[in-house]
Formats: sequence, C-alpha cells, structure tokens
Amino acid sequence: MSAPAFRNPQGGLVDRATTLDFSFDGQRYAGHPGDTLASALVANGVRLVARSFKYHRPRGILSAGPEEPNALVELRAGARREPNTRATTAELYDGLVAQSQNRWPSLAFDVLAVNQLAAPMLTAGFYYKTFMWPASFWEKLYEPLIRRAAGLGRGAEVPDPDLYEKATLHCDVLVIGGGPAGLAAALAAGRSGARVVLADEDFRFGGRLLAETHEIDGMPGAAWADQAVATLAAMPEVRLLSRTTVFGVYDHGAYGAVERVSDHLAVPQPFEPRQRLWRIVARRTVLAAGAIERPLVFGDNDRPGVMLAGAARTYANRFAARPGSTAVVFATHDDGGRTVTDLAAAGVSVAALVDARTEVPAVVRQAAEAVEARLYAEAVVTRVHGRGGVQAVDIRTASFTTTLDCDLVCMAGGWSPTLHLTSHLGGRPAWDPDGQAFLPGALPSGLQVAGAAAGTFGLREILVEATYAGVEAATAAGFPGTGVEAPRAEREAIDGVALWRVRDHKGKAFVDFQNDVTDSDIVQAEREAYRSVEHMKRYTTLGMATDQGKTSSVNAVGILAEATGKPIRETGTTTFRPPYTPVAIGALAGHHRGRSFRPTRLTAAHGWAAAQGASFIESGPWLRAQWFPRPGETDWLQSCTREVKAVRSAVGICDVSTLGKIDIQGPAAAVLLDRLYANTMSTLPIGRARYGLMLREDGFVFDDGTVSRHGPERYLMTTTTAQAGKVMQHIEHALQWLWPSLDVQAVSVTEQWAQFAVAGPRSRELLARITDGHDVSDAAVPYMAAVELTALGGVPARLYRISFSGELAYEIGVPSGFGEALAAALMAAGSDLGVMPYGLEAMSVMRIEKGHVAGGELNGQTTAADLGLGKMVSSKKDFIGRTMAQRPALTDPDRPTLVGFRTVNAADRVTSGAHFLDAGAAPTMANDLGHITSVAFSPAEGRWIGLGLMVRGPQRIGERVRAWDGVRNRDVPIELCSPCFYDPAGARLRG
Amino acid sequence: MRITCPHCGERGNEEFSYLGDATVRRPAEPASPGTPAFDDWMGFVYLRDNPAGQHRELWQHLHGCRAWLVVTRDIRSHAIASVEDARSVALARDGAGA
Amino acid sequence: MSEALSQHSPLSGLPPVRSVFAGLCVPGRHGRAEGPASVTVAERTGLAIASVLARRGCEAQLADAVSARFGLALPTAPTRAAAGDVAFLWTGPGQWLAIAEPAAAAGFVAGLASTLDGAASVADQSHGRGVLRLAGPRLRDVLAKGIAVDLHPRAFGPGHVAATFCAHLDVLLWQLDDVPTFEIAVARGFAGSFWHWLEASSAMVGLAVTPEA
Amino acid sequence: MRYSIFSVLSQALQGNAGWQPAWRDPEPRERYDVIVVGGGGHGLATAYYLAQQHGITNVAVVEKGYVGSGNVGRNTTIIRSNYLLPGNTPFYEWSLKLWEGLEQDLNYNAMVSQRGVLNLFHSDGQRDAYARRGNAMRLAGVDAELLDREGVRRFAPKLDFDTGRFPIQGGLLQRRGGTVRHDAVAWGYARGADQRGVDILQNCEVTGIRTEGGRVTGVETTRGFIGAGKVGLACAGNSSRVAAMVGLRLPIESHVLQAFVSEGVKPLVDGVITFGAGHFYISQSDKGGLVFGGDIDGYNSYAQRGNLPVIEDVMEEGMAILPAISRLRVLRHWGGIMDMSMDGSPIIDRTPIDNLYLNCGWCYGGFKATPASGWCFAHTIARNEPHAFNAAFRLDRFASGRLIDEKGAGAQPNLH
Ligand SMILES: Cc1cc2nc3c(=O)[nH]c(=O)nc-3n(C[C@H](O)[C@H](O)[C@H](O)COP(=O)(O)OP(=O)(O)OC[C@H]3O[C@@H](n4cnc5c(N)ncnc54)[C@H](O)[C@@H]3O)c2cc1C
Ligand SMILES: NC(=O)c1ccc[n+]([C@@H]2O[C@H](COP(=O)([O-])OP(=O)(O)OC[C@H]3O[C@@H](n4cnc5c(N)ncnc54)[C@H](O)[C@@H]3O)[C@@H](O)[C@H]2O)c1
Ligand SMILES: Cc1cc2nc3c(=O)[nH]c(=O)nc-3n(C[C@H](O)[C@H](O)[C@H](O)COP(=O)(O)O)c2cc1C
Ligand SMILES: [Zn+2]
Repeated sequence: MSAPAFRNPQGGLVDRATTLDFSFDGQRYAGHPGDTLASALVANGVRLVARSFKYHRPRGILSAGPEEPNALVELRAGARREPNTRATTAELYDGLVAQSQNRWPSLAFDVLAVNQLAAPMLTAGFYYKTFMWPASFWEKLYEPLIRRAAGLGRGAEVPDPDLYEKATLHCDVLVIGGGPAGLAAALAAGRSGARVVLADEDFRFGGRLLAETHEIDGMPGAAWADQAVATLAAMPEVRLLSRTTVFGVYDHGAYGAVERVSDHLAVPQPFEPRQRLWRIVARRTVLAAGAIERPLVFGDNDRPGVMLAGAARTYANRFAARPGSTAVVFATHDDGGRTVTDLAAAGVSVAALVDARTEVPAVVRQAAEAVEARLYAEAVVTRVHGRGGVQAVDIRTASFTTTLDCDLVCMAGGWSPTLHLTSHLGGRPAWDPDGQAFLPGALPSGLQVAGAAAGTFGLREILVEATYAGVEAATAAGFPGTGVEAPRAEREAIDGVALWRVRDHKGKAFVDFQNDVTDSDIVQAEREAYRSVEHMKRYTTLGMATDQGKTSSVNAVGILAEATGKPIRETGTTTFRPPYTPVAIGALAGHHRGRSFRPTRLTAAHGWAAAQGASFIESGPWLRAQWFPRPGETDWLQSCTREVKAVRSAVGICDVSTLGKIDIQGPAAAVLLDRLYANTMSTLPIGRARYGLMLREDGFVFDDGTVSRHGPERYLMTTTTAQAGKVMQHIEHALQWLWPSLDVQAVSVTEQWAQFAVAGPRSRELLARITDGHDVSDAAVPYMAAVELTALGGVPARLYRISFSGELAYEIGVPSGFGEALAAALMAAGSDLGVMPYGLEAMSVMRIEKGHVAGGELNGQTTAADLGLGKMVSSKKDFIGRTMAQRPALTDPDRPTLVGFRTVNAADRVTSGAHFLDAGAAPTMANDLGHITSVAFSPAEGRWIGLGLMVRGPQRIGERVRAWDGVRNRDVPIELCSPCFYDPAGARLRG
Repeated sequence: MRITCPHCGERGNEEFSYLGDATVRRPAEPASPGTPAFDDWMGFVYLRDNPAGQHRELWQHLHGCRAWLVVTRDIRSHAIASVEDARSVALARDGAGA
Repeated sequence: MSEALSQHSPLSGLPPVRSVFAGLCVPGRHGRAEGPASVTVAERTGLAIASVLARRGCEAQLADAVSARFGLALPTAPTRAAAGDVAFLWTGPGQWLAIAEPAAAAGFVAGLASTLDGAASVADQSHGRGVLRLAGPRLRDVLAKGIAVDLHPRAFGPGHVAATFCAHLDVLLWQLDDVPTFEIAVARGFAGSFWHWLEASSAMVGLAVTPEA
Repeated sequence: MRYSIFSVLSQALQGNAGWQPAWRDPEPRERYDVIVVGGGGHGLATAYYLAQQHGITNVAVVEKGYVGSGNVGRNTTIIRSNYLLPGNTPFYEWSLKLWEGLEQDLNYNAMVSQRGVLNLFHSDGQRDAYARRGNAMRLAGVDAELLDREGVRRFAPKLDFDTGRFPIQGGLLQRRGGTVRHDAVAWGYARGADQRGVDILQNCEVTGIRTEGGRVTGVETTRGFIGAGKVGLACAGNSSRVAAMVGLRLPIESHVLQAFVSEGVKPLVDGVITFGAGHFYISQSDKGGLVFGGDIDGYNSYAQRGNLPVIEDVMEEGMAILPAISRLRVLRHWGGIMDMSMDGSPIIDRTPIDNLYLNCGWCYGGFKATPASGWCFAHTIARNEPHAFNAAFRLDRFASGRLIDEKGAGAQPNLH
C-alpha cells in the first residue's frame, strides 16, 4: 500500500495524523479522517471507478457531492452490501471495502462494452421499436437478457443485520443546509430563542466554504463555519443534525429527513441504529440547499478525468487532493478563474483556460496570467481524447482549432439552484433569463429560500439575505429577532453565460451521464414527437437515474428548447419528486420489521393457553388458540375432534375474550340499538340477552353479535373479533354525527373482561362449582339469561346463557386480571367432569353443525336473507341499511342463499372456497351455483359437512350436487340439507 | 398532513381516519326504491360532488380523542381552512343548538 | 364492582390479580448496561380505573359532582386534575379516565358510579389498562421514537394529557413532573408489543426497570 | 413508419436522422364524429379501436396535458385477470388476451411481460377466499393455481418465510399475469390511432360540454369549441369534474395513490408479488428498479402526491415480505389521482345525455383494463349499446343494487 501520490503534504480538512486503510476492487489504499471515498480515490490517483449503464463506458468521478452520476460503487459486503453508493458522499472509515459494479469480468476490461459498437442502434427509445418478433420470444429470450444487463449494483441476499429507528422532531425553524446561508440563517433564528433545527447532509458543516477560499468576517470560510457551529451548539434550543438529508417536503410543515448515524463506521456501535428517520414538524423553514454546477456538453465529456470545476476545487481545497497533473479548464463562467487559481495553488499545472465567452472579464484573465495558463477566449472544447482517461482535448476558437495534452478537464458551466424541495408540493421552478437559471417558483407554505438555492450566488449578498431569512422565519414562528448583524464577506465574481451544448462536437456528448443520454438522443426524441419535456424525459430516460438529473436536467431543457424553438420558459422542467437523494427502505420502516411489523394482541389467559400447549392462529392482531394437541395426536383433526366430542359429551372451555365488548348506557340506549340493529332490541328485558344483526347503510350485513341488558339504561353489546373496532367507530359516528342529540354513552370494555365459553351437558355442574354458591339452575339462569354474580370466591362475574356450540352452554366473564385464574379454576373444578379446553377449530365445527354464520358467510357481500336471517329484519322501524336493503338486486330470489350439505361418501373431504356445480355440469361460469363458505369434519355426522351460499339452495334440499374445487383438484358429490345439522329443535341448549 | 383537532391540537394524519363527504345528509325517513324519496338515499349513500376545491369532509380522531370532525380542505392543494367538532356541527344542523 | 375486591385479593382470599405487565416489567437493566440508566420504568399496579362519560348536557352537573366529591376541577381540555389519591384525565369530549391510587381503589368505581349517577355513565377499566411510570433525562428522546406529540417543555408540561398513537397502538400519556416523569396507559392485550417497543427504543440510552415505588 | 429491427438498423446507419414523428400535432378540426376526452390509456385505446374495429376515423382525443400524463403514465403496471365476480372476470380476461397480442397489433413494443402475479395469503380464511376466487377464475376459463408454502418458495425464494409477523402460508398464482411498460401503452396506442387518422390534441383541456335538447353537440376547450357527434369521457381521476360540466353527479371519489421506485439493481424479484396481511405489491422493472406501492392515502385529493404515513406503511410492508430490500434505496415516489367508485368496479355506459358516454371508476385497477376498456368503450360509443364484456359496468347499478363489490367493503371508496 503506497502513500497517496496525489495528496498534498499540507492544507485541506483531512486529519493526516490518522491513516485509514480501505480497498477498492480488492486493491488496498490509504486515506484519512475527513476524506470521502471519492477524495481518497482521487488522492490515490484512481481515475477509472465505474462503467456506465447502457454503453458500459469507462467513467471517473464527476462531482464532489450528492449529484454524482458516475462514481457509484457497491459499498461493504455480504448482508451489508449497498449497491449504487455514491463514492462522493460515502465517508471514509478504516477497513472500508468498495467494489465497482455493472462490469464483467473487470472494471478495466468489460465485455458489455461491445454495446458501444451497437450504440447507433441503442439510441432513444430503441427498445420500443424492436424485440417484438416472435411474440413468445420476449419472456423467453429478449427480456431475460435485458433484465440481466439492467440494474447497476447487486442488493444483499439476506436480511439486514443493522437496526433502524424513526423519531419525530418539532421545531419553530428548520434550516435545510449548513453552508454560509444555512449557518447565517440558523444563527439569526437561534439568537431569537426559537427552537431551531439545522440539518446538513454532509458530515461537516460549511457547504462550499469548505471547498472555496472565501473569507468571512476576516476568517477563512471553514474557520468561520466552525465558529458558527460552536456558537449554535451553545444555544440550548438549537439542534445540529449533520449527516442528515432532508429528503422530502410533505403537507403542512412536515418534512422527512434521514440521519446516517453509523454509516461512517464499519459497523454501528452496540444498540445504535444504522440510520434514523426524522419526521420533522416545522413552523417555518429556510431552505439553504445551495446550488449544483452544470457540466458542459461536448464530445466524450464523460471520460475519466473530466470533472466539474467546483468539484476540482473541492478536492484541491477541502481534501488537499490533486484531481490531475495537467488541467484544461473549460468555462462559461467566472469560476474558470477561481479554478485555475486554486488548481495551481494545489500544484496542478494548468495548461489552458478555455472560456466560451466573447468578453472574458479582467479578473479571469488575470487569474489565468497569474498561473501562466494559456487563455482561449470565445473558445470551446469540442472533444476529449483517451478512452480509459483524458489524454488530450480538442479546442476550437473563432479562428482555429488545436489539441492540448492534459489528464484533467474541469467544466465550469454555471450553477443551478438546488430548488428540488421547493417543488415537492407541486411548485414549478421559474426560468430567470437574466441569471440564466431556474429559480424556485411557488413555495410550500411556511418555506422560504436563501442563498444559492434562491439564485443568490455572491457570498456577500448570501450572508445578508440568509441572516434576514433567519430573522424573518423566527419572527413568523413567534420569536421576533433583534438587531442581528449579518456576517461580512468580499464581493466575488459570479458572472457567466449559459451554453447548453457545444455545437458540431465530435463523438458522443453526454447530458445524463448515468443513463447514457446524449444531446442527439434529445434531438431525436423531439423529432419523434416526444417534445413535451416530460415525454423527452421518459423517452430518453434522461434524469431518471439514481442522481435524478441533478447535473443533467437543466442542460437537457436548454437543448430541448433549441430543438423545439420554444423558449426555455415555456419548455419548463420535469417534476422534482421526493426523495431529494435516495433513501434506504429499511430506514423508512424503522423498528417495524419482522415480528414487530405490527403489534400482537394477546388475551388475558394467553399464558394459560400456551401452558396447555395450544397452537395459536392469527386473527387480526390477536393470537387465538386453535386447538390443544395431546400426546399421541398426529394431526390437528384428531385434537379438534377430541375437543368437539368432549364438549358434546361432557364439558369444554374456550377463551372467547377477543369478541368486541361495548358498554352502552344512557336514557336513549334502546333507541340507538334499534337504529343500529336490523332486529328490535328495545323490547329486551333486563337480565336477558338477544342475538342481533347489523347492516351497513348499503343494506348488506355488517356484523352480528349479542346484546344483553344489565339495567334499565345499561346494555353490553358484543361484536365479532374482526369487526370490533369498526363497530365502535360506527357507533361513535351515529352518536356524534347522525343523531347527535341521542343521550347515549358508549365505550369499549373489550380489554376489561376475560370471557370463557363453558359448553357441554355438564357445564352447569361445572359452573356451579366456581360461582360462589350462586344459583345457576335453569330457573335462575334460563336460556338467553344474562346475570351478574361472583366467582372464584368473590370475583365479580357476568354469566350469559348463550350457546354457539348448540349444547347447554354459558359464557362467563371476569375482570381480565383474573382471566388465567378463571381458566385454571374451571380446569381444576372440572377434572372429574372430563373438562377439556377447546380451540377455534372445535368451536367452528360445532357452530357449523348448528348452522351459525361466521366469517366465511359474513363477507360483506351477503344480505340478511342470503344468510337465512331475513325474518330478523324489522319492517316496523328505521335502522341503518333498511332502505338500501330493499333494492331489487338485494331481494332477488335467485341470490345465492345459505344452505347446508354433507358429503355423499363418508370418505370424501370438502374444502371451503369450492363452488357448487350440478352433477354432470361442465365447470363453466354459466354453471356456477355459488360457493362453499365453511366446512368441518362433523364427529356427529361422521363425515365432512359444510355451509355454502347457493342459488336457490334452500329450495333444493335433499338434492345431490358437487363441491368443485378446481384449484385443489377436488370434485366431491354432496347432498344439500338444512344448515342446522345438530339438534335442530334446540333441546340440548335449553336443557 | 397535519390536522388540528379542536380538542387535542395539531396531529399527523396517521392518527385520523377518513370517512368522506360531510355535506350529504341521511334522510329522516326510510324510502322504497323507485320512489322520489329514494333519490335522496342515493344522494346520501352513493353520489358525491367530489369538487376540485373546498371539500367539507368527515374525519375521526381515531387514535386520539375519538371525536368525529368536519374538516374543510381544498382537495387540490390539501390546504385546510377549518376543523370543527362534528357533533357541534350536527347539533347546529339539527337546530338543536350546539 | 371488580377492583373493589381485586385490590385486596391477598386478604380476601381471592386469586391474585395478574398485572398487565407481569412477566415483562421485571426489575433489571435493558440495553446499554454501562453508566446510569437514562430512563427508568415501573408498572403501576393496584389502580382503580374507570371511563367516565358525561350524559348529554350534564357536563356542568358532572363537574359539580366531581368537585364536591373529590375536590378537583373536572378538566375540559387534555389535562389531568388530581386531588389526594384520585385523578381525572380528559380523554375526549365529554369523556374522562378516573384513576384512583391503590389506597383509594377499594370500591372506587362502584362509588363513582353512584356519586355520578344521572350525570355520567361509568365503566370499569381497572383490568383493561396497564399503566407504566417512566422517568429520566433521556425519556423525551425515547418517547419521540414512537409518539409524535411535541413533548418539549414549551409545548407539554406537568398536568398535560395526550391521547395518541405509539408504534401502531393507542396510548394515553400524561406528564407528572419536570424530571420529567410520565405515565402511559396501554390496552392490556397490547402490553407485550408496547413493552418490546419501549425496550428497543430505550436500549441506546439504557433502561432500568425499578420496583414499584 | 413501421418499426422493426431493420428500421432501427437503417436509421442507425443514417445517424438516426430519418425517424418520423410517432404522431402528428394537428390543429383541432371544427367537428369530429367522436371526441374522446382524456388522452390516457383508455381514451387513446378507445380512439384506436373506434378506428380499427368500427372504421370511425374522424375522431379526436383531447388531452389537457401531454398524452400519458395521467395514471397510465404513473401506475405500477400490473396486469392480471384474477377477479372473483362474474361482472368482472370475462372483461379482464378479454383484456389480458388483447395484451397478449397487443405489440404485434400496434407494432410497438410495450414490453408485455407475463412473469406471473402471486397473491400471498397468511391465514386459513384468506386461503379459502383465494380458493373461492381461483375457482371462479377457472370457471371463467382463466388460469389460476393455489400454491402452498413450498410452491411460494419456489416462485419467490427471497420472501421471508421464517421471521414474519404474519407468516406466509401460500398464495394464489396467475402465471399469465405480469407487467407492461406503462408509457409504451399510451405511446403505442397514440401512434396506432394517429396512423389511422385520429387527431391527438394535446394541451387541450375540456372546460365545458355543450348540449342541445338533451343531446351533446361538442366540447369547449382551451383551444376553442370543437363540435362532436358523440363524446366519450375517459378522464379517470378527473371524471367527477368533467361530468359536473353536464350536471352529472357520479358515485366516484378522487383519491391519491402513491407509487415508488427503487434504484436499479440486478434481478431480485421476478414476477409480481402482493402481500396479504397488508396492502403491498412489488415487481421489478426491466430497468432494474423495484416498482412498488400500497394502499391509497385514504382522503379525497386532486394533488398527484401523498404523505408520509402511507409511505412508511408501504416500506414496513415491503420489509415484512422482502427483508433483503432493507439497504436498497427508494429513488422516487409520486402519486396519481384515482377514480374510486362506490363498489370498487368501473363504469362503461351511456349517460342520461344522448351521445355522451362515460368510462370511469377504475380505482387501482384500470391499467390492466386498458385494452378491453378501449375496446368496449369504442363498441358502446359506436353501437350506442354496451358489449357483453361491459354489460355489468352500468351507471344505474347503484340504484338497482347490482353492485360488483369484489372486496365486500361497501359504499366507502377508500376501503376498496
Ligand atoms: C400509483 C398508481 C398505481 C396503479 N397501479 C395499477 C396497477 O398496477 N395495475 C392496474 O391495472 N392499474 C393500476 N392503477 C390504475 C390505473 O393506472 C388507472 O386506472 C388507469 O390508468 C386509468 O385509465 P387512464 O389510463 O385512461 O387514466 P389517465 O391516464 O389518468 O387518463 C385520463 C386522462 O384524462 C385527462 N383529462 C382529465 N380531465 C381532462 C379535461 N377536462 N380535458 C382533457 N383531458 C382531461 C388527464 O389529463 C389524463 O391524461 C394505478 C394507478 C395509480 C395512480
Ligand atoms: N461562484 C459562483 O458563482 C457560486 C455559485 C453558487 C454558489 N457559490 C458559493 O456557494 C456558496 C453558496 O452558499 P449556500 O449556503 O447557499 O450553499 P452551499 O452549497 O454552501 O451549502 C448548501 C448546503 O446544503 C446542504 N444540503 C443541500 N441539500 C440538502 C438537503 N436536502 N438536506 C440537507 N442538507 C442539504 C449541502 O450539503 C451544503 O452543505 C457560497 O459560498 C457561494 O460563494 C458560488
Ligand atoms: C413503472 C414505473 C417505473 C418508473 N421508473 C422510474 C425510474 O427508474 N426512474 C425515475 O426517475 N422515475 C421512474 N418512474 C417515475 C416517473 O419518473 C414519474 O415520477 C411518474 O411517472 C409520475 O410522473 P411525475 O412525477 O412527472 O408526476 C417510474 C414510473 C413508473 C410508473
Ligand atoms: Zn382529538
């Protein structure tokens, strides 16, 4: 590992005291803290770092910031591999490993570079015009090839080992960008006492001050920045967020930002996240995001060694790294002068300054003379020589052309304000003909722009403008600023002209480097009628790569305007969308990964069920016991059948706490219930429970459950597990919006009560043993009774004589802190009665045997009549859904209607989701008679039975049809029957 | 999007659930299909102005105070002009006085 | 009503009440172990909790009854009013959560129901909510990872209450003092998920579970 | 000019200077036999089939922006015909059949790619609902397979089968489903229609609809009045606004749906995968970007953008099934305005105004419908009566109750 050959011995903002060891494509290099991967590569003389997307052309480093289109690498390895990482923003750390991407077998020799030979065919939109014959070849041949060639880097193969988190941050003033403008604005706002957040994506505050040789208040810019940061850090209400990109603007002062907490480390510190998503809520915002320099468009302007002038100055000044040995500076802007000066000072010999302007200002001329660089005025670079890297350039002046040797070409094409965030809420940038730049148009409310982002390019003016913006923002947020002094700086030369492309250049002139879009692609798109700027973008894919056109979009608009002959103002830009720079998906997910994706809801007796070896199943957020396997049982059906038999023959207990429970009180409670339910509730006596059916306003069934009356003005409503939340909202809507005068109070008490079904011939006996001697006889607690008593030696309990299973059955509820105790007590007290816990499957078998409807039937597409519940629907009152339920199609006698069925052959198995077909009928839509909603193996019947919705099903009872399940290759003869298979007279449940 | 609940203050829209147009009104009387009164029910259950401009709409502060709210919002820009407690609006609507 | 007895179950020979965070909120350290924990947490058990919903047009009558019985002014905004062992927290228009400390828990809900009879509807929630008391210098940073409400002292202080959303579940949050100390109520069924979020979110600064004060 | 490998070659040799415009930029005529309002997929396809199927070529498509500026140019490009209800399935299957021959028909490569659409399920209830749907598809002659965990693993090995909150239990697969390059659909139909004489009028916003004695006579536009024998509205998210010009109130709300694309990476996901315990779908474009989306934001909107809560939900859902995407980056996200109907199904029908026709209510699902929608709308306009494929998409079904509610969500658009 040799010492970096292009690193200057002094100057810059790198810590030479410490050496960081890193590798690129397996080769080891040295860098320092303060370096980016790009600056370290520059310092080590590495010029070729990537291959382009389409033509696989060799590429180097174009920029020194987030706008980088070329220098994308695969950073890190294995589970932490990050494709498409910009070397220009990746902070160097010891042991960093990076690889070039989109090349094979190697960066230097890339087979797909042959694409360049086909380049003339691969122009804008070529793939829309071919690969069409024969049709079948697309999936088989063309597309697989294209897909393999597409994409740049490779994602990781396995889950990400790192942590992410999200947090919300509120402030009075958010300042986006920590260059001179941002720092000045933050200082001004901070002094007012407002809560200020200053975010900068860089790991060091200062912006261009770190890259230029400006002085502020008589100090070097970087030193002034450090001082400003120190001042801000001392303000209690100011929060400094470095390594934090504000990526998106959302409605009403909400901003998305991502903080790269640990990306400058090999692995995050213990318990530290890799990245943190900040949801920033700001009263006012100052956008001080700076400006992005425009490349110049000339022949082979993509060769390694062709660099933005501002970037060259950044490498020279901030990183003390020489981007080349001999430079030619090509400028349309005063920056040309600045660049030759800084490069020469850094030890780069400057062969020439090529300035496209007819009038080259004195400062620039003097700068060139001072470093003995030849000045070509009114001249352009037409072409670069050298494949793997710049070797020479062709220069054309008004009178002659010449060729100069060099290994570095700097492009100073002028600056475009970084206004992306001003467009996120739909604001369109406005063209400023004088400044030859797009400026922020209509702004998001609460946001103002300062500094280069606002098109103010002179440091002196920027500092004044930004200070004022800071005061203004704080004042608007309620913190009037007092006589704040703006920092002072000298005037600087900032004039330039726009040159969208060099005419009659040789070779390919790239506008969008990453997507390999050239000036002629744009011209061709226009020729082919793709002349709206949005069509041009989509047809050529310009601006659609990972850099989102940061360096290309404005040049492209200029070229398109030339081609259409329309002014730039009318041509406009494409739409800037979030994120400003790409954001890791993991950061946006934060904590909510794996099992933490969504909360899990457990019943009070979950621990008890788990101890019983229950197998659990998701039901919405809840986990519910499905069955309780016993030793020796080989599949769920055995367990389930055993549980059913236990209930039917003795007694079983089942946790039904997940059902929604809503406490409803008030003088008008009965009125409300009558309006919510299709059947009448107002006649329900105290101490009784009643089954109820709720419709949606559109007349279809919404939910079912029971209502029990606990007092003159007090009811308890139960809902299905699935709809509990929806029903609560429905009631609140009714009470607050539909009928605001009804004097009713409703509140969910679902979590307060642990409720168990106790079912089976011996259930009364069992209950008597735990209910503290209360009378639970049939006389005291008749069918559909609802009583309050105590259990377990004084625990207040609610006992409901309701039966889902069809057996003599109860539901008993106790405060949920006693849930496990209740279950344990029932099991202990019932051991000699053969008590058995049962799960959802057994419950489902028994309710199907009884023909009770549940999830499969309550699917939002069924009416009361479809479910055989038509007679429940009252005609004496208005209720939600009454009117719409009368529409012809909802009362059509040919609607599929609830029917039961059993298999003809006891050996056959049926499945839900199968459709009803007549015997011998072909499986066609025309023959479709409906579908099967629920199935169960019925121990009572000794065969599979089920429920379904079938056209005229009830009229066809006794007939044989088929359960056709094409996707599971089943076709089973079944016999239609009443949906109630078990004890139709209901003798057992009344027993 | 930030919605200022008149009871709880400003919150993110993740705390709210949306129902829709607050200008449609549930008819006082049931109606039978085919009758003119049924048209009012169509207007309540199915038909919407969906205007490109100010929209009065029902939200519920579901993950907060659970109050239903009437939000007046320009649905082109999302700019919110007002947020009112729905029950108060409903009482005024029904002439019951808030 | 339930808690009347449950609070005294040890004496009355009832089965023990299983607290909401039982098995989760067990004394010890979580996350960063070195240095003092920046956040401490303890479960508040033995509280009596009730939903109080005003009858239509009875807010004034209710406020009188509450101040007469408990000597506190019923909040009409998201705040908490406490006197002695009893506190009323505003949870929504015309809705409150009444919380009695263990000492006053016996018979609290039943008593409340009869005291407020005609002015409000009361529903017992003592077993339905788990309450954690959290404190510490980094607590606001930790809460900010799940709760989007502005808890900065300028925006939120002792006595303030927020019904809000945290890591995809509903919580009720209130501040007790400037330490700062907060209490958070969570639905029983979600206690496990909430606890997991709290552990993960405070790991960075260190979480100490302390025995209940 | 005809596109082929040969045209590409010969142009390459002449420096690509000879390419012809894909469509003309004509001035509006005084009057057209048919004006189609809306230069999205459906409007352009309608014009194309009016000319190709019905020989009606004096047709204009008027578009307020550029063709494809609406949802056709901003959708997640999933095509499938895995519908449950008889009103829908044959229509979407016809659409899929048209996709299968579209590129040759249009002489434009729209990259119709049938790499399969897999709907994951995570519970027994969901499995049965998918079985019901799969069987309904089979009965309608549509391909459908019910996969178990292992089947899913073979189709998409990178999914999370072990650590998920809602474990994957299986999926419903339609192998003929897939994706199509969104822009190419708009451009291909525009070019095809233009070649058959249709005028495509861009930057021409309809600001009013003229009627006389209950029949339509033309449209007011930002480029002046244009007379028309018949007018067909295919304005998707803007349908209510345009219908209001003739006093029609529609069973439609406009909602914003967001979409996302990641940086381009080497192949990671082959077909289209949808998550059953949330609302999430993902595929990988031929350029390497993961294209994905989730639920609508849930509030009415005419702004083509959404907010953070849904963005975060979508990312959480993506991570829930594909944890390997954690370090990949979202490159861009945007929104489109959807015409959400009250039962989640579309309307292609006549209106109470003579010679005015309506095509709307596409919700999330209208891209896959583009060919059949244009085909049926052209038929409905040309013959003044619906084709069997769109017979159920009636405007009066809300009054009659003949709803087509695939989800059973009821009359609340943001639940569909
Ligand atoms: C983010 C997103 C993802 C989606 N994903 C899918 C998917 O994966 N699969 C799927 O099948 N569907 C999907 N869709 C739905 C699908 O894109 C739409 O249903 C379909 O594109 C609508 O038909 P269209 O193409 O004609 O609409 P559009 O392209 O919106 O066309 C309507 C046109 O009418 C124009 N217009 C409106 N008003 C006027 C006026 N007054 N005058 C003139 N012109 C006017 C508009 O400018 C627009 O160009 C998605 C939609 C979105 C937004
Ligand atoms: N010579 C010229 O013509 C010319 C032109 C433009 C700028 N400049 C110089 O550039 C400087 C402009 O000052 P300035 O403060 O306006 O801009 P700046 O470029 O100095 O600072 C902008 C800062 O914003 C940060 N940033 C950008 N987008 C961000 C985001 N979304 N989130 C977080 N951080 C973000 C950048 O990292 C950068 O640090 C002055 O020094 C000026 O002299 C000169
Ligand atoms: C299927 C699909 C893939 C896309 N891929 C990209 C992409 O690779 N790069 C990009 O910048 N935008 C991509 N986009 C987004 C478009 O740039 C654009 O944002 C979208 O079409 C909406 O248009 P608008 O942002 O101009 O409103 C894609 C869009 C779609 C529908
Ligand atoms: Zn609120």
